[in-house]
Amino acid sequence: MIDPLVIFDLLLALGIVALAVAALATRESFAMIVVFIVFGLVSALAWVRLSAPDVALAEAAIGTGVTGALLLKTLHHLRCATGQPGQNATQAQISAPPVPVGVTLANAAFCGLITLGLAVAFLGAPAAGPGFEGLVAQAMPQSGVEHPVTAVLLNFRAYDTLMEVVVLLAAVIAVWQIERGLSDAPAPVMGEVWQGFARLALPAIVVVGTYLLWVGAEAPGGAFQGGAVLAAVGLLLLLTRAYVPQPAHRGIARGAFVLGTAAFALVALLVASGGRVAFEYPLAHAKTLILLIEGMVTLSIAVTLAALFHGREPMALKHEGKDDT
Amino acid sequence: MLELLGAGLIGLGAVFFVAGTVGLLRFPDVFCRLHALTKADGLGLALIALGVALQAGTGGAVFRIALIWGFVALASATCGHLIARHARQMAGGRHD
Amino acid sequence: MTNFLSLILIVLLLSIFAGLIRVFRGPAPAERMLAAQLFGTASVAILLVLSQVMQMQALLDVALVFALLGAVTLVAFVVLAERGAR
Amino acid sequence: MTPDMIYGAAGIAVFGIGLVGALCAQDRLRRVLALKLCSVGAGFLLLVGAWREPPGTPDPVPHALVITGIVVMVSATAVALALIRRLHSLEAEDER
Repeated sequence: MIDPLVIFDLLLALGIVALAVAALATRESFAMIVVFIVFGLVSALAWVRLSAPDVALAEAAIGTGVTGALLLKTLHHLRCATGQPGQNATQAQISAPPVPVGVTLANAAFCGLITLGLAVAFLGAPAAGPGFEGLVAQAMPQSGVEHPVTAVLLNFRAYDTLMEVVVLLAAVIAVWQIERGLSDAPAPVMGEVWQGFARLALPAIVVVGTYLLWVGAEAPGGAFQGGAVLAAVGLLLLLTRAYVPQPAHRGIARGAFVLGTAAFALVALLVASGGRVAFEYPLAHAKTLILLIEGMVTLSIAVTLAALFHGREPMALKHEGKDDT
Repeated sequence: MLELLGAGLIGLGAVFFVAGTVGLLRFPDVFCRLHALTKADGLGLALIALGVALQAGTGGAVFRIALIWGFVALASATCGHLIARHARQMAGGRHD
Repeated sequence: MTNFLSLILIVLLLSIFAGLIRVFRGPAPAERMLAAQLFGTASVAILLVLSQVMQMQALLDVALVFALLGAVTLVAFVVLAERGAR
Repeated sequence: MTPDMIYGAAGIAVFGIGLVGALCAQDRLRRVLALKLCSVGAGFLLLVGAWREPPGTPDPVPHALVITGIVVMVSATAVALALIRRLHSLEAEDER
């Protein structure tokens, strides 16, 4: 008899492929986003089956939660700007000239070729050759933490992670350049049930985010997952308009954006000034330094993700209102 | 013994999940579906959480499972309320 | 025991996929949100059972994050849908 | 049939679907979503490469790479969506 767990894996994999097709084939944009969110959840489940709970956490919190909220916000913007709330957001683009059949066929052939190449490479790859796990296991005692993925992210390959934080910073700078202005949408009426829930849930979410950051030293978790969970609090506050970004708060926000990068770079410089290579932390302080960097990066990620969700830089536009004439 | 009891509870929980999904698919309007889904899912998850807690045994795991169940119960009640209110407003808007 | 729990996993996964039919049929956004709520709860249940099957306590943390994120997404659905309707 | 074969095939398929969507979709939002699908497909392949038969522990380096990829992808998505919103506002102004 086949192991039922294999059937579960097969069903999950089939479901993932079907959801990917469905997400792109669905006509209605709102349904498309719901399908995409389900796709993200289900692929996080698959990554759990591949024994990658850290990645599943990151995908669920960032790849699905924050990205899903971003997509919903954009869809809402597109619908409101056209002034037809109930209408399909794709309508504005239907008037575009149709793409010639030849181009579509060429595109499809091109994609098929690339995918085929990928499949050949996948099948031709040596079956489970030795990877880095031996090296990582050897170096673990010097890393200062007990969880290999955290050791790789913040010690062995800390340069990558520093650059990753810089990418987030670059993204928020770009978004603030693209969009400016104060939002004037009225606060939604959430009702008493929500108020009661929020009073309990928001502090609980903050605790969970901090816990994930803390537990990252020895088990799946860490700065990115913790930061994303904290960003969820920001998202809820922004959505319910319990907090409305003000121009005066930009200074604090900018400080929070650079906090992670600055702390990370500063620690690297300090370590390097002691006659070592940057990120070669002295063993006695490795855990403290890693937790310090992670703490700052977590705060930075939380504020940056919330700002990316809000989108525009909170700034009063000078020429606003003059366009009426 | 605890293992078997846990398995029984998990099995029962799965039955409630199936019932909730059938309700979501077969019931005629949004309020009936909401009623079916939230009750069945809440009970289903509670049973499964209890079963897994019985099987897991360690204190840390039981505490975390209790936390998860508590949060999901609160959140699904609140979200159910918000969805129902939204659906009612939409319906009201159409009649006015 | 593992086989039994794996069967439960299959049942839960199938109930998620069946719920998808409601997402496609709609018709109102509220219906789609309800289906999304089902996915949130069912995937938390799947993770709880998987933590037993794979003997991984860390999956309980993943389940906790799924529960939190499910709630946030639903609030985003409701708030943005209401704002859009006005 | 081991998980790595099953999910490897799924990853390749998802990557291909995302690629077709990114090139052929008419709607801007859908194109961004298709790119996100590509990144999930690539993540699958990396994780499959890291997977080892259960008693063995998986390779942590690809895991760290995929986490990095997820964060970079959300940054790129946020910028792309901000551009879409701005473009849409400008088009709406032009029509008026």
